[in-house]
Parts: sequence; C-alpha cells; structure tokens
Amino acid sequence: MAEPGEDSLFEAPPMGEQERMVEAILFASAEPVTVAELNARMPHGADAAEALVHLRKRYDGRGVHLVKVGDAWALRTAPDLGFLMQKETVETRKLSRAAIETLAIVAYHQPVTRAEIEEIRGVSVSRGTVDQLLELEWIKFGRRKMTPGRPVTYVVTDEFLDHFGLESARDLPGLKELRAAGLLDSRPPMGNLPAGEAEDDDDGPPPDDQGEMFDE
Amino acid sequence: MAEPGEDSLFEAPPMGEQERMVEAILFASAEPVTVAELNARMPHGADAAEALVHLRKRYDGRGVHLVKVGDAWALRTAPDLGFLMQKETVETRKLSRAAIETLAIVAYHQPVTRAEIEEIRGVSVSRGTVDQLLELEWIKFGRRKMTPGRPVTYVVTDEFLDHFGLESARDLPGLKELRAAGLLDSRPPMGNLPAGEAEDDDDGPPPDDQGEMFDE
Amino acid sequence: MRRSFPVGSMGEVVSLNTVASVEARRAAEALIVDVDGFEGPLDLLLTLSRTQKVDLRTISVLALAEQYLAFIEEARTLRIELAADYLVMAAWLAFLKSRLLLPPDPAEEGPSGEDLAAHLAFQLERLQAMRDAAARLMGRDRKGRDFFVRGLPEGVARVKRVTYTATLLDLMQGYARIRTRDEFRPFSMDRDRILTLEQALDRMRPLIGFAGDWTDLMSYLPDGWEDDPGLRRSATAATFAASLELAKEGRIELRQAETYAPIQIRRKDGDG
Repeated sequence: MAEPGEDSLFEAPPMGEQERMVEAILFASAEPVTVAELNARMPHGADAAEALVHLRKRYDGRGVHLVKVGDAWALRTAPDLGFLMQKETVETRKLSRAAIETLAIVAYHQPVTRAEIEEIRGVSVSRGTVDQLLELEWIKFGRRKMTPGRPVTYVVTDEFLDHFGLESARDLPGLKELRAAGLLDSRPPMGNLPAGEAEDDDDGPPPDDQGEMFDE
Repeated sequence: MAEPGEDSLFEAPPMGEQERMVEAILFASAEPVTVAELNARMPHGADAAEALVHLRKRYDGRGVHLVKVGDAWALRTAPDLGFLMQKETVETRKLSRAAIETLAIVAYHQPVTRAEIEEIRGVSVSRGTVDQLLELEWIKFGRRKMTPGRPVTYVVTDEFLDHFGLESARDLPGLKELRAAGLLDSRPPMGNLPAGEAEDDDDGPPPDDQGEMFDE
Repeated sequence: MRRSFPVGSMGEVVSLNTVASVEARRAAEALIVDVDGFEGPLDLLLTLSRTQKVDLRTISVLALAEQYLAFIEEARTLRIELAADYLVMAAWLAFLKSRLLLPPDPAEEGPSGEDLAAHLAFQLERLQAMRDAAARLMGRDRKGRDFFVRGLPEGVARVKRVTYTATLLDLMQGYARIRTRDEFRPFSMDRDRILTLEQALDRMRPLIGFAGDWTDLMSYLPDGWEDDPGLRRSATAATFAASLELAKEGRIELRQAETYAPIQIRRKDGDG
C-alpha cells in the first residue's frame, strides 16, 4: 500500500482497512496500545476507536480476545484456553499475605496513603511490601494528599488492570457491594484506638477523593 | 486425523474449538509451532493440521496472516502493513553553539572556506558541525577558492534564507546594527571597536572578506 | 450496648463473660502456638472473632475483648514475648471493656464505649472485606497464568527524527559573540602584523654596531612597516622596548630632546 499517510490527507482508508491496521498494530504489541497511539500510527483521518468496535466484534468468541485495559487495548488469549499454555506460563513470585492485602486495599481505596493502609490492616506496612508491589508495577505513586504532611498516595496501574484482566478500577469485583456496605468509607478512627499508627493523618481521604475515582 | 479408537473415551473438541486453540497457541508462542507440537498440546483427538487450514482461511486478507515457517506455523502481521510498525517521533532541538557560530560565519563571510571559519572562530570546526549544517540544507558548497589547494567554500542556501526569514544574505543585520541592538556592546579593554567596518583596520579578518560578500 | 442492659441483668453479663472466657482461653491456647503467624493485633482479633460464629456486624465486642485478653494472659503465663502493639491493644481492650461494663461517667469526654466498640467492629469487618476482595482478585483470570500476551511481539521501530532550529537572533548573537571575542584573543593572522620584542632585538643587535652616532630609533623599524599605521605602531613599540633592553645591557644609550621629540640611540663606547 503506497504511503497512505501521504495522499490520504483528505480521505481516510476504508473502515475495513482501518480494522486491519488496528489488528496488525495490536497483534504486534505485547503491551496495550492506547487509542491515541493507534490514531497516531494510522494514516491521517483514521478512526481507531470505531475500528476497535468492529475488531472486538470480530474476535468475539475466538481463541484471542480484544480487551480493554484502562485507556488502551490489547489482544489476549481467551482465558478458557489457559490450560493449553503451560509452556507460556510465567511463574510469578508468590506474594506474601501482606502484599496481597495491601494490593487489594490500594485497589479498592485508591488513592490511599500508607497510613491509611496501616489503619485498615491494623499493622504497619513494611517497606518491602510496598516495594514489591511497585516493582511489579501493580501500584504506583498517585498525587499527594492535601492533608498535613502532604503524604504520597498509592494507586493501581494499568499493568495491574492488565494482569487481572480488568477494564478499569471500577470493574474490581464486589466494588459496588463494598461501597454500599460502607466498607470503603474512611471513617476516622476513634481517639485512642490503637490499631494502626494513623495518628497524624488518620482520618483517611476526604470522602470525595474516593468518589472522584469511582463515581464519575 | 485423530487416531480413532485410541482414545474414544474423550471426544475431540469440535473443529471450531480446535481452531480457537490453534489460534491461541500460535498467538502466545514466541516461536513458530509445528503441527506435531500443536497436536501434543491440544486435547486428544484434535487435528491441528485441519484446524490450521480453517484458521488460515479465517485470517486471509486480515491484518494478520497465518504463515508457514519451515515446517512450523506462526501468525505474522500482514507485510503490507509494515509501515505501521514504525513510530516516528520528531524532536526539535536547539542548534548547538558551535553550529550557530559556524552558520553565522558562513552567512556573514560567504563564500568562506573551512580554514577561514576556523580562523574567525578561533577554534577548529568539527566535521560533524559542517555536516549537520549541510544536512539541514542551511549551507552548501560554493565555488572553490582560487588559492593554493583550491579549497571548497561554503555559502548559505535558500532554505537558510527561508528559515530565518531573510530575502537575501544581504539582509543580515550588519555589525553596526548588531552593535545598535546591543549585541556587540561588550567593549574590549583597549577601546578598540570590534571588527568595525574598516574604521579601524588593524584587527579582525581582512575587511575585504566582508566586502566581497556584500559588495558584489 | 451497655445502656441496653437493664441493671438487673448484670449477672447475666458476668456469666456470659465467664463462658466466653472459658471458650476464649481454650481458643487462645490453640492460637498461641501460632502467634507469629498473625499480622498484628487486628488480625488476631479477626481470627478470634471467628469463634463467635456470627456475622461480624453482630459480633460481641465485649466477648471479643475477653478473648483477646485471655490470649494475652495465656501468652504471658507461657512467657511468650509479644510485640508491643499486641500489648497496646490489650490495654486498650481492657479500657474498652471497663467502658462497656461501667456506667458512663458524665464528666468524661470523648466517644462512648459503644462508639469505640462499633468502630472496632467496623475495622474488623473492613479488614475481612479487604481479605475477601484480595482473594477474589487473586482468583481472577490472570495474565501469564490464564490468559497470555502476544508471544512474538514485533517491536515498533522508533524512528526518531531530530530537527534543529535556530532563530535569527541566535545567529546574530552567535556572530556578535565571535566578533566580540576577537578583541581578547590574538588571531594567528594578527601575529603577522606585529613585531615582537624578540624580533626587534634580533633585528637591532647586528645593527647597533654601526650606530656610533645618534640615530633616530624609527630608522630601525623594518622596511615597509612605517607605511601601515598598524604595523608601525607595533614595530615602534617593539623597537623601543628592545632599545630599553639593550640600554639595560649597557650596549646603547638613549636620549630624547623633549616630550614627543624623536628618540635617538647610540652605541655605548668602549663596548667593542
């Protein structure tokens, strides 16, 4: 195909062609690719978002699926065929209980400070636990909290979403129920309650922080 | 065809299912996979060879092709979409000081030899600097000098004039204007005006260099 | 909770406590072996709460406090060292227990025993909820285990094109910089146009032998140099400096009739 970028200044390639292009780009990449990047790589005037809709339909029920990861898209093998892939299985380091719980707390309470994690777990969070999750690129630093000391917060990453097959943090299992039960509220701990050493910024995120993340 | 009788306890999955399996295996595999290996990885009674025929047809004309590599199979992006596998990033950088000075000398003194540029700058001019300016098409080779060795000269290009918004090299502000603009105001200790236009001819390059350029 | 108990039912509460204590003691004995397995006091409380076999929302915090305190007691008798936060929790639970059992002191401020108990129950429930969520999360189809990425990714060739830019001002400033710099730096070609002290000395030494009479210093300038103002200036300065040098060596004498008058030199007699 001759330089589509060149002479397509006014005419985008037909949608079928755009679908092929999106397919090729996603096939070539192990990492999710954002719509913006797809558009940037495709000829002028292409509409990757629409092509993705068609492509998703095409791969429906196939051995490979088109999945959404945050703002990006990726092709992944269908989970029901995992049994065929012993060869490809990557042995992940076994996570400690502390790490697993911390990860869940970050995912469900994000953005969350270390003090808040400690408040919830009732025990101090070791550096190694957080480091391990950072290293796995499952959590990352979020913006600082506007509370005294401006503590850093943690949020989950797109890699986390990708790993656990989630489209967004909103799709975390049981999120709605937990919210409805008030278990994601950050109630200020009472006075001298000893659990966690959350004395300074003990009172968790302002509730709208949470809302900001999941409510929109 | 699946060895019949050997294991009829389990029925081979339907061909559509086998096709999915082959698709997933080929997608996830880092290397082309032989039919024998496909069969080994798929459930008993499966017929990878036949599944491959179906799969190949399915990918016909798509952004991804099923290709045979030796006696093994692999999914590859369609060759005509190779141009998508490039990502061009354009980075604009500021021209280095050496390049700016060299360019300025060429502009003010053209046609000028490399030796003359070095004389004026007082330091040697690296090949890379000149090459960079040639590549940018801001300078080009002028006529050879009628001096021993007949060295090549450099002159500025139309591209140069275009970039700097000049109609001709004559439009370059003269030293008087530079001085008026405060660009030449650092007075030397002896009170000599720098390289004035012939008002004091005991320093700087021979004034006719300048003249040759702007007077012809 | 405390307020809902009629005064007459205090005995019931006590007996309930006793039962709880016995159970708690037994549970504590089982748990004590595993004390290192707990992730802090809240975790231990959560484990203890399971013995109540009720929903965490309806848990008896009082009974739980009893259990916990029994656990700590048991650990103490077994001389097991517990981390400080377990003991802090024990102290706090003892305080909570007294708050729950005793009538409220109107002078006392802060949250009531019920509030504290409710919050502890909330904490336990929240921790349990996070544990369940974590388990569900880890049980999901996971990349590299249940679903897989492209095994043969084709790298995107990053074609980096660098363009350079400069403004006319850059150009002018660059040029101005060079021309200004000239003033402080001798050009190699400048050297062609000056006479150095050494050169003047070399030139004068063989000549002064003939200078028996006073002669104008300017006559020692190299041929042609007096015509060019720049060259003349340099040659004059060098020749004059050279003559001073020769005078210092005692080889010549200098004189000048008046200010701005020509300088004259003469070989010093007796010098051979």
